[in-house]
Amino acid sequence: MIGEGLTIRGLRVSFDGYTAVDGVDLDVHPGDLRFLIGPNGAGKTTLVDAVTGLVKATGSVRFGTDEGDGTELIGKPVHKIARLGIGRTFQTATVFEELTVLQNLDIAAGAGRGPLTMLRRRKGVPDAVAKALETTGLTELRDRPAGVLAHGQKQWLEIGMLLVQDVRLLLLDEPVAGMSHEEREATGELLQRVSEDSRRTVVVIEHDMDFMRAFARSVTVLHAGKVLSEGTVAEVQADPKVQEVYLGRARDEESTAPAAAGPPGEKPTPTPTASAQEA
Amino acid sequence: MTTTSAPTTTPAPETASERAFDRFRVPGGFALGAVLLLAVAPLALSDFRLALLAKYLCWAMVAVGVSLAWGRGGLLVLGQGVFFGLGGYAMAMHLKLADAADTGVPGALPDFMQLYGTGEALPWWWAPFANPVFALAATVLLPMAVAALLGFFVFRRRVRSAYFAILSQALAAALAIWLVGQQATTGGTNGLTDFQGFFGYDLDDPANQRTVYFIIAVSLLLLMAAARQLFVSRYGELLVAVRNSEERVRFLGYNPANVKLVAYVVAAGMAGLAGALFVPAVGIISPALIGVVPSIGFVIGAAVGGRGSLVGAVLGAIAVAWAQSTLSDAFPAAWTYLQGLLFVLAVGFLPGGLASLGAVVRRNRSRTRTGTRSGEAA
Amino acid sequence: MSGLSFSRRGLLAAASAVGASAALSACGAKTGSGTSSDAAGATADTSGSTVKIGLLNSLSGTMAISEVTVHNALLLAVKEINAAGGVLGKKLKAVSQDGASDWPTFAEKAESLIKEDKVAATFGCWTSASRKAVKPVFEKYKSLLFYPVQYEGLEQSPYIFYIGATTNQQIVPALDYLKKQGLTRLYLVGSDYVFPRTANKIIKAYAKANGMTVVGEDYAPLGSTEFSTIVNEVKGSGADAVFNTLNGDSNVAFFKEYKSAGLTAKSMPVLSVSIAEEEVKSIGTQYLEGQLTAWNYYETTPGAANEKFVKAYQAEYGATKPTSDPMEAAYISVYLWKAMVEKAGSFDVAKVKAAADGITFDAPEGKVTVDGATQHVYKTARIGKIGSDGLITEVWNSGKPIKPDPYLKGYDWASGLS
Amino acid sequence: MTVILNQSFTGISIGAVLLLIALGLTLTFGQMGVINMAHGEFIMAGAYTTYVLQESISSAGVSLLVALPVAFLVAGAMGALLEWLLIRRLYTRPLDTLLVTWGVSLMLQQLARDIFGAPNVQTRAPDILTGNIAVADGISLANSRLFILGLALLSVLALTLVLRFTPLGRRIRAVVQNRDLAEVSGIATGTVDRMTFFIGSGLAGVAGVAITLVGPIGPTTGTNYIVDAFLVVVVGGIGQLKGSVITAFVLGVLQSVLEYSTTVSVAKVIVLVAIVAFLQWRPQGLYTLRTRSLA
Repeated sequence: MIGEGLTIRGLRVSFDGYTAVDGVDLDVHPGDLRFLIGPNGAGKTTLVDAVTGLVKATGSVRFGTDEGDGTELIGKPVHKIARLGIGRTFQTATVFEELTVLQNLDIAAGAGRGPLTMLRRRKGVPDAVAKALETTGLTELRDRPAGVLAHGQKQWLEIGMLLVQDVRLLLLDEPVAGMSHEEREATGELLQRVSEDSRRTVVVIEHDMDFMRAFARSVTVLHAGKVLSEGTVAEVQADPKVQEVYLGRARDEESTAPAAAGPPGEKPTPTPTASAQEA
Repeated sequence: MTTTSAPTTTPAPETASERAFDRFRVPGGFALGAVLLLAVAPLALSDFRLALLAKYLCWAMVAVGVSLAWGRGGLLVLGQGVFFGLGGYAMAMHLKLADAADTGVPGALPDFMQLYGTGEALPWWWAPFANPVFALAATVLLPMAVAALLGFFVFRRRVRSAYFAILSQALAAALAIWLVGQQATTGGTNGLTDFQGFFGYDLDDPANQRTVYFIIAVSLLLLMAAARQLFVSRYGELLVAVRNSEERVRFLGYNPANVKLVAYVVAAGMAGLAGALFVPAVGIISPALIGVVPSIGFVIGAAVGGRGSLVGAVLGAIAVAWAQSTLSDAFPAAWTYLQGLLFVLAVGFLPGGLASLGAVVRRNRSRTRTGTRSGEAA
Repeated sequence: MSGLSFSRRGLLAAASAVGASAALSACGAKTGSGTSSDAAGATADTSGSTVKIGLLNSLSGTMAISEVTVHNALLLAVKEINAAGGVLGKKLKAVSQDGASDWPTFAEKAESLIKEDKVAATFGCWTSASRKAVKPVFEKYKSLLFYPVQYEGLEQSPYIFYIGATTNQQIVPALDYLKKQGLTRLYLVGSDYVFPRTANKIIKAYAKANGMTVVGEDYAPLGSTEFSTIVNEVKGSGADAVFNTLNGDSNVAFFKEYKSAGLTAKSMPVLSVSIAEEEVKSIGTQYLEGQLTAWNYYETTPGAANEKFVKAYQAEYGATKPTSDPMEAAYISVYLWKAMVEKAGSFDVAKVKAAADGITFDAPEGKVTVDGATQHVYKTARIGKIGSDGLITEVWNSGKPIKPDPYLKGYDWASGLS
Repeated sequence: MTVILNQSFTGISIGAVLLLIALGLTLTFGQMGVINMAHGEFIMAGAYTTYVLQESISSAGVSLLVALPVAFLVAGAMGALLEWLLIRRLYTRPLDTLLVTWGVSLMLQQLARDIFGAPNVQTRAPDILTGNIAVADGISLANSRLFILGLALLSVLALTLVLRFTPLGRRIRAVVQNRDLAEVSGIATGTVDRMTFFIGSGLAGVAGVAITLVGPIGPTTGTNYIVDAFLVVVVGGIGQLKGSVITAFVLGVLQSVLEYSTTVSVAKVIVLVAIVAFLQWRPQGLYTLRTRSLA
């Protein structure tokens, strides 16, 4: 079904001879909430980087909407890819710290504005921005500089920025890393709400297996730059290849993972990035 | 890449009461400035002092552009001398040609060309500057075109900000060297000097000198108004966003190169206009105003006064220029130390400049409060 | 919104201001109408028991190296004149302004001296560029400038007295000397600015008329310190001598490179016109011994007047301090002005100018006479050789003071120059 | 043919000076990303060190040799002090560092003026370094330039060895590649920064000693070279010694050939334009450390 959702064929990314993504095929359809999991170094973030034009890649990445056939993304500059309705977040929330929440969202909403609009002062709150404020629950904080927001709120703001962009493909890189339990719940619900719109395709990179099991509609497991397994949460958990990868890893890390014998979802996730971000 | 410049001003929190204050404060301050520049100064100052002020206001005009490009956009524009010089030379070439035409000799060359030139016809690239409209337009458009060209290449390839600063300096050095080398057509180190008239008015007449002052003062006010509009516009917000995180802006579908380019080109145009008005006010334009050192000098005022604050940058530029001309006679050595110290203290320890002193104090007082509040929210 | 109302008000203010300026400019004089000249003249304040004179030198910046020495010489002259009773019974008060090696600053400070301090005359400037920058100011206010440095000629402002040599008192005699020595193939090396370019134009015209050849010509940007290519070219050119118009720091790098290339004063002498005693000290005699210079004065110039000058200067500023041509010219410029004022019996600029012609002074460089028509000075040209002790000793002089000829009108070969 | 050879040799000798003055910057700018405008004043300090030593040691050759290590220590200490006082507070603000160190550079120049006087001072070169060696007919190499070339290559070698094989060098590289990780691994990054700065500035001091053989020694000695030195590192690529080495010689030869065929001024302008064009093609310079830390 080329032309609907994200279609990746034979994607390959290498850095100085090291192949980070090694021939990945992937299809994600609108309305899906796809989780991309895999051990560190599996190529998850690089895959997203390649889709959004941040790193050079070979192969084919197409993204189609209901309005038209998929356009080839490989070779396009970052901002042009973004204008096709593809948005992403980063492991570390990057919002414009010196601007207010409202200003952040307004900028996200305005990529297509003409020069005259740009040179004028913003009047009131655009509808899309008001709606995103509501969806993300940030209405109260809209005049706060984004730099003083709590970690979870920044992630929500980032997602809000993707919403006002009217993004059709959301690529979220570890959105709940470093969040408290309540924040995770709230984020998960937010993601479900967002992906209920059948025009949207959501891809989430995640380490947190509890979070994945609670909210994923489908899962792809990457390992060493290749797709290892794909299916529903239950299917993937039952896949012996997946178990082996995670068991193999767990054996090396016995000290940190005493419950290694269980299925991957029960494995405690040692994520250094997450702990670093809590500061 | 994350931001490379220090956090300077956080945009004013837009609570209702502060907005009302803002509504009063900005036009009020502007009106006060206009009264000071257009009424008080001409009445209170001697012709000589007024002429000096005119010169300082030219620096201030450059500082307005620096405040936009550096203060808002985080682009350290270390080559403003280039644009100041281009504007100045465009104006000076016209005045020289007008003076030559005034001699009544048909086809007369500007005086310095008769001395140092080949004695032949006017170089082709001088000819259009005889037209006042062309020359006036060129004072602003020429610097903008050069900035657009350079900016296009530099920003497009995501050259690191540090490289940009060094390249700007190198460009300033190159232009100065080139101008000095072309003595027959640019006057070399001497620059262009000894102007008789300014669009038909005798520059020796004090009344006309005063008019030049008024033109400069009004231009400065207009530039400040224009810059202020850019600051508060959506573009201004976007510019801060680019400074905060260029990569993030790109993922929102903007091309940050273009965002930066606009600020850079506008700042160049402002420097060009300043250079053009400097010529009738001071009576000279020379390569000495273009090289690396003057180009850094254009930044110091904005740094001291506060790069993120328009008024701070303008007052800083005027204050530094004033200090230089008053202190350097009495204490030439001490002034050099002071100048160095100003850079170290203003940029190193008070990146918001003097304009941020109040805000720094306020922030320190309210830090505990903000801390608790964001804690609650989390 | 406030942004809009703000802009509207800004425009209003601007519009009214433009109206105001238009009204003002209506009163201003048009070019060539001649009405302005009466208004612009400045009057010196000579009413009190002291008279102010302005000293305009770069005390900071790149030119300070040279200009501070001139400043010192000027102060010495003022001190001596005051000790001897002043001028017309009034003591002189020197007001120093720093030109900061920046031409627009020179113009600003000149105006400040004339308008704010109301000085009777101003002494100073070094580079041609600074002189060109202040020239309109002195002409506008009809105030006098005494300029102490050798320069490229082709100038004759009614309000400037040129106390240093013009080209026919330095460059032309130097060429005469080289010709006489049989050094007819010249290589020209200079800094890239007015003086060297004009000097080289003259040299080329002279060479053409006198059977000499210019085998090469190179300019280095001011302050340039990389001379390997130029020296390489000089070496391969087969020239008899180098005519050097480099300025400042560049000389150091040039001569170090010159020696490294194996070129010597014997194999290919260099005749320099911008290297005086002070510069010799900073380049090093190791590199300069035996090379030639062209000036009107050396520290070693014989005569009682010079002995007195050198002694007084070293007593004031230190026994190791050398004296040089520009310093001497600055020193005598104050004395020449004093003589003019005394002859005129007034500080009035017009009267001083009228009294200038024929004023003589027994200067350290020998007798000098003011030429009223050109406002230059008759000076004796002297070619010197740099010794191992850092002093320059005269090897040739023009025998008598040469009449100044800034436009080289008395030289047939120079007819096409200006 | 002679001309081409001659200009190539001249170019190499220009390149040797460029390399030596840029070498310290490959550490402080290249490795640490600090734009230190006062680097030129460390060169000046090295030159004045030579002058001061010559006042007390009469033999020009001995004093020059003694000056090399002493200038390294003097300039290095100045650099370490500057790092400790100012630069370490500004690591997250590279552009501000540029302006702050420019201010420092102004003050150091004035300090030199106050101590040594505004005029240039002179040093004597040992006789052996004022001569030249004839390579072929009409082609000769100045001994001073050969000395500088040797000194530059020796310094490159020493720096490479230090970075590769000493514990300090390993720490420096560790901090450059991943500051956080280095810190977590127990490396005192503050001390390493100071040491890096010490070595980088010290190399500027050594360059200052060499400069006395070819150029003037005065308060503005450093500023004459600083922009050129930065351009070498920019074109060579951040963090790569070999990039700077190649660039210095290429720029030297380019400059020399252009000077020969045009004028010095035009040559300078063309070289600068060429650099801008080159950075279009390779914005990261000739060689670059590839990392994926883009976001």
